[in-house]
Amino acid sequence: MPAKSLLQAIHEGLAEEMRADESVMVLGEDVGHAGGVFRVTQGLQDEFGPERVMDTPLAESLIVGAAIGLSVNGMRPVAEIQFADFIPPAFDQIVNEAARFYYRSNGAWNVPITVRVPYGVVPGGALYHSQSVEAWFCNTPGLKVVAPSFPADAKGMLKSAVRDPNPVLFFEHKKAYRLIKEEIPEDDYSVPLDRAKVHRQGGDITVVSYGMTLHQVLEAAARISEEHGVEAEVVEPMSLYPLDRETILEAARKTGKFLVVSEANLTGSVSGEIAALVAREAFEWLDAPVMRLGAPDTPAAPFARPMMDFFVPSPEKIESAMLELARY
Amino acid sequence: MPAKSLLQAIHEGLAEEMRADESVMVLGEDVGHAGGVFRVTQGLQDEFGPERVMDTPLAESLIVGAAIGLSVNGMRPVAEIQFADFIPPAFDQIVNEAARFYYRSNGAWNVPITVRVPYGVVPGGALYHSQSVEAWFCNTPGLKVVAPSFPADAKGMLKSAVRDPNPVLFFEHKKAYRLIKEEIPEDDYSVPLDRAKVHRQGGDITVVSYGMTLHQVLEAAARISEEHGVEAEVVEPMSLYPLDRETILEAARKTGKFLVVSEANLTGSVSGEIAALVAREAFEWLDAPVMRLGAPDTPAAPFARPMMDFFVPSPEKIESAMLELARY
Amino acid sequence: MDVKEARARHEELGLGDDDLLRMYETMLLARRVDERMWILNRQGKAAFVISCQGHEGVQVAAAYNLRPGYDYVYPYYRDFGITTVLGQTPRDHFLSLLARKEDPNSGGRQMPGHFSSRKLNIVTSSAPVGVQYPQATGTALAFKVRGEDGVVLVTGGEASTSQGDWHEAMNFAGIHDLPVIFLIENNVYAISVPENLQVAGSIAGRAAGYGFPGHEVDGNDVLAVYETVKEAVGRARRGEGPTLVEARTYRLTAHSSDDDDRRYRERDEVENWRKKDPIVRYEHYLEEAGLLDEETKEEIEERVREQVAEASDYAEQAPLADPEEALGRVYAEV
Amino acid sequence: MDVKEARARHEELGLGDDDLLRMYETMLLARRVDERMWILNRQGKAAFVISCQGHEGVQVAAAYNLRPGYDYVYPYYRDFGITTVLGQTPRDHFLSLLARKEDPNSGGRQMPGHFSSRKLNIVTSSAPVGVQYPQATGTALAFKVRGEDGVVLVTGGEASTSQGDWHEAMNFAGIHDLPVIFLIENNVYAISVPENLQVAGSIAGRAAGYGFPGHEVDGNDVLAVYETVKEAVGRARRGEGPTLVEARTYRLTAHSSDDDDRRYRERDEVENWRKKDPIVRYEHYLEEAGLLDEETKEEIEERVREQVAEASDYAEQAPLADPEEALGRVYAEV
Ligand SMILES: Cc1ncc(C[n+]2csc(CCOP(=O)(O)OP(=O)(O)O)c2C)c(N)n1
Ligand SMILES: Cc1ncc(C[n+]2csc(CCOP(=O)(O)OP(=O)(O)O)c2C)c(N)n1
Ligand SMILES: [Mg+2]
Ligand SMILES: [Mg+2]
Repeated sequence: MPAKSLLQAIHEGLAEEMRADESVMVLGEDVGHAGGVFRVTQGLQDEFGPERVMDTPLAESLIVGAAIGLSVNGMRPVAEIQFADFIPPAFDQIVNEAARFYYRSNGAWNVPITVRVPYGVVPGGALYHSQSVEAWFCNTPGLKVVAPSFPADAKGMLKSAVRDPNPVLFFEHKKAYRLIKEEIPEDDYSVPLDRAKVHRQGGDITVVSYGMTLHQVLEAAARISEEHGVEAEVVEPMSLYPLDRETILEAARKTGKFLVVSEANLTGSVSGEIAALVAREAFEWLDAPVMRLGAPDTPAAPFARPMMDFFVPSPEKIESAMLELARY
Repeated sequence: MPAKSLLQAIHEGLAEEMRADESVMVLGEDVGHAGGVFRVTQGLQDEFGPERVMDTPLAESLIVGAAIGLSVNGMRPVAEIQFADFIPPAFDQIVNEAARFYYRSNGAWNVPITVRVPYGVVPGGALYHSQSVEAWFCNTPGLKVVAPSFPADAKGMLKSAVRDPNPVLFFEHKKAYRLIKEEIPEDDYSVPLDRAKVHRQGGDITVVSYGMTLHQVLEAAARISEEHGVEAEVVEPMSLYPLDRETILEAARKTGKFLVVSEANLTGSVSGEIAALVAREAFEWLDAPVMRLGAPDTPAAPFARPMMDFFVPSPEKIESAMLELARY
Repeated sequence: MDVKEARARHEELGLGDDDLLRMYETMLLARRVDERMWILNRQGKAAFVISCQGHEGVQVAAAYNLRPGYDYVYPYYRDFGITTVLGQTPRDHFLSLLARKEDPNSGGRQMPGHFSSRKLNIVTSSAPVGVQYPQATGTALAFKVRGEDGVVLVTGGEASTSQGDWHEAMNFAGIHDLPVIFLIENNVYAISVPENLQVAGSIAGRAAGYGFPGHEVDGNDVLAVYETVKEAVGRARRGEGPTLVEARTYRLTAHSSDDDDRRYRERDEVENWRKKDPIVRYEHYLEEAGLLDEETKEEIEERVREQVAEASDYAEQAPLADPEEALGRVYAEV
Repeated sequence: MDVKEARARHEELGLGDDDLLRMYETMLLARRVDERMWILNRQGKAAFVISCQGHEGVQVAAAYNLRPGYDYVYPYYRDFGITTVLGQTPRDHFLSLLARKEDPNSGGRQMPGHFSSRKLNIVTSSAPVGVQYPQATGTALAFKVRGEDGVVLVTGGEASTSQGDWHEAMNFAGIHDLPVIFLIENNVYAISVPENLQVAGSIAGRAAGYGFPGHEVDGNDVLAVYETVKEAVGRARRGEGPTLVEARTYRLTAHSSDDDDRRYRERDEVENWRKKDPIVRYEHYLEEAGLLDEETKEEIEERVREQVAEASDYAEQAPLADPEEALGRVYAEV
């Protein structure tokens, strides 16, 4: 099995679903001939033609709205939002429309669409090519919000998302695209959308994280194991909405010490919901306050590198938060 | 001092600010001659003319966008979104634009706008005239989000919002509009935007709530005091973003038992952030898990009355959650 | 006009006598259902009414061009006439009005006027104004991608054209020659806001900017609407692209049962438009064409009355939606 | 064309010789700043470049009609020409490019091309395409409400017209006859997406649907742009309402330093457009009008070169933004 990047994994997942099912389509800005600004859809238009891989006008509400309309007429569209920062124009179509078709029609109309959303801080991205916007969508019943962080999971979950009868927001960390690689099974597999994953077993502290910070948490976990003998249980939520509460709670109860790390602005982030869940349901097991680490409550990663580095939760900050928790 | 309703209080606050400052304007759908669908702006167009009280086209992004543009050119616009449920088209202008002007221009351009947002469940409102959407905006640094629940506070905070140099989202519970009345000071007063309020002192449990549920919490607090001898400390956040952390934490530490009640879909609501804060910063004082009560994670209040009643946190559910916490 | 002259008009359009009478009966049915809704509202039985009154001509004439269950329709909240042509019954409407468990639109979850029928390809609609337009283009694109000759009818009030979604959809439809008909029911008001504060220039006139035809038509002239939409549907079915139709009409009631239109409309204005009532005007045509006399009229009226009474009674007796149903059907099962 | 004939054109427009040369020098300055930005990028000193190359004619000619610091401008990320006319210096641009603390646009927070100057009434701009249009109408409305004769210039690429915000703003401007000029710099591509997949019909042609004038103009013809925008600004100042100007031009570079335009553009096409370079074309005009000879040209070029070199050096030496500044200025103080 050759090692593949997150980007390649998602590309393959898409291509395979399109080969397997004629109704699967891709639409978005620059996704066609150019293959997307990140090249996730590269080659797909050549293989499937300009109708199944369609460059849309620059209009996010249209992209998601049209995807909804395609899906009610037999298609399985995968829409791309070029950068998470540009999803707000589509907000209405996502939260008021896609998420509510099934409920409001008493189960008559469902909306099997996938919306791919590259997010997260990259150097040079600045205020509008960096945001972690997932919390906006995690108070909306009817929607599924997933954010896999490893290539194999991402491929498997993308396939599940395409096949799922509900609208799925699929968050992809841009910095992980080419940085994170792993071996990917060759066969046609899928990964469920509703299962959190325990990446590392440990008895001292539990850390929940996703996106680039998950990778840093895993590195820090290895370091503090070696250097300080602290063993961290590391859990990736995989789905941010709904949450796999049981897996998260089990890990929290196991160690009694709990930390959530994400790259989003801390206040009002998904970390708050996870922390509240643990504070409620694992209270009797807790030996320390439920802790959180995130970006400060300032708009987003600035352009200037020193400011950007100051803004994101750094490996150092992550490690010291983990040690602080262990020592509590 | 005559008793005034929440609606009257907000109306008066608006009218007084317009009289005091020529740059204050009102814009929105049906706010002019018709005085708004709830009649909050009734009479204002007669007094201030059609340019300062302007009926806009049906276009929420335009309403907020134009308000931003007015504000950078010397005006102090108060925009009305007819129902909270229809704020999504304006999402981009609020979170990506208004909230970021100041930061992104390194302090050169600020956006002194107020956006009034009637929200919450009312009988007959159904899925699209009922939502509690505040959580969408509580992960956005640069924005102020307030939700006063009593007439006098609402009037005073509206004035502060109009005078504030930052964008303020001002949530008004529609069901409270005519239902909630109290005496209002006659003089020109204002209420700060960043102070939570302790409505009731008590040593047994702390309950944080806002909107219609706050009124129900206060009634329940009186009942359980009388019937069960349980004394609740009741805190209204007033500002949902940023939070007045100190006041909330003080109350949490005082009783060691903490409950947040709101009408929003529970998962991902502002209650999660408040609970996470308390779980983190009042851990050593806690005698019970941090509890939350909200609406179930289904889209919004349905039209059929039995379903609606089942959906909203009822006075009975609120009372029993408070007793459960007291008895923990 | 003599009978022959009168008949020439609909015969040219390919409409038979029975078509004409069916359209008439459907218009009347929509009107009577609507009137009954207001009675139920005044009796305290219906929490909310939103009306089609005044729009019946546009709606019935437009929908009469469709193939129900094959073409897709994205109606808006006034389209009782459209959904009735497609096959929704008065019973359906009253079940929805009274939020009964059997409500075919939403099982009591949504306000009346938020139509839905999987069988009839009436796509579930909602309250946020304008969202239907991008969706309709997507549905039309699916037809095009698969090479099918289905068309999509999407409707809205004149204020819905103020939303960005309308424009994004017009542009997309124009770029790809999508088989979609944008039907704007321009009734001069958006709740209280008059057209001159809502629409710059002309709605119909905007289509040219997107490279496809736009027509303004008298929405109270049933045959004129039929003709315009027929042409548009034909164009779409032949793969020639979208059409915008702006039908000018008037809302004869308040915006909804929550509204008091005396705040913003002169009674004179309303009375003037009442004289142009599309149903009355159509009756004149039918009379002139020799298709309607007092007797037939009474017969039809009687049939409609009975249907409405039966449907209303049925709905009143029907069980309410169950409380726990509030929790059901949030996610479709995998 | 003899000299006299040539001169007639700009004299009719009320432009003096010094105006013409000032415009020329500003165009050249914008171009040379831009070229230098790419060099700094290739040297690894600038993380990101976005270009005005090809657009200088439109930008400088349009902005030359404004009163800096009185009128308001909502530029988009390519508008180095516009902001330079208004008074931003090469130093400002390089400080922003290199994310220096002194960056006047954002203090190093935003990407280059996200202009802002309170003094020059350049309203802070951002990346989400299209958001500037509703804002611009609000700013124009403020002028109207106060009875002032200020105007607002708002710009964007052709793809920005695909966003709903553009339409909502056009409609609002049309309803209230707002003093706003919508200037669309149509360079045929939105990153890789060509105009035919972006724009149905014609952008300029859409203004009529909103009841105000729309002009298509050759964006590489400096005087044509100047003339069209002059008329638009005059209209706006006199309270006669908005104008839409679609200036057709071409992007001579890749979309940005992150883009490789060979993926989607034929080299031939680019080379063809290079021949229509607005600066070269304008030079010809100036030569014909007897305003530019080799010597003057060399003089101007030299002055520009020096300015660019000085500014670039200055910015390179200037201190970076401080890390902790990431936390500052989130809220304005009460
Ligand atoms: C996005 C949005 N904003 C506001 C409303 C509230 N609202 C409901 S109908 C309406 C007026 C619509 O007018 P028009 O489109 O002309 O249709 P009409 O009711 O006249 O048929 C308004 C403002 C809404 N439903 N959705
Ligand atoms: C809302 C939004 N969606 C997507 C993008 C990404 N993006 C930046 S520029 C651009 C193309 C813009 O094309 P055009 O408006 O023609 O301007 P040009 O760059 O050609 O001058 C895109 C898709 C964005 N910035 N904002
Ligand atoms: Mg209307
Ligand atoms: Mg372009």
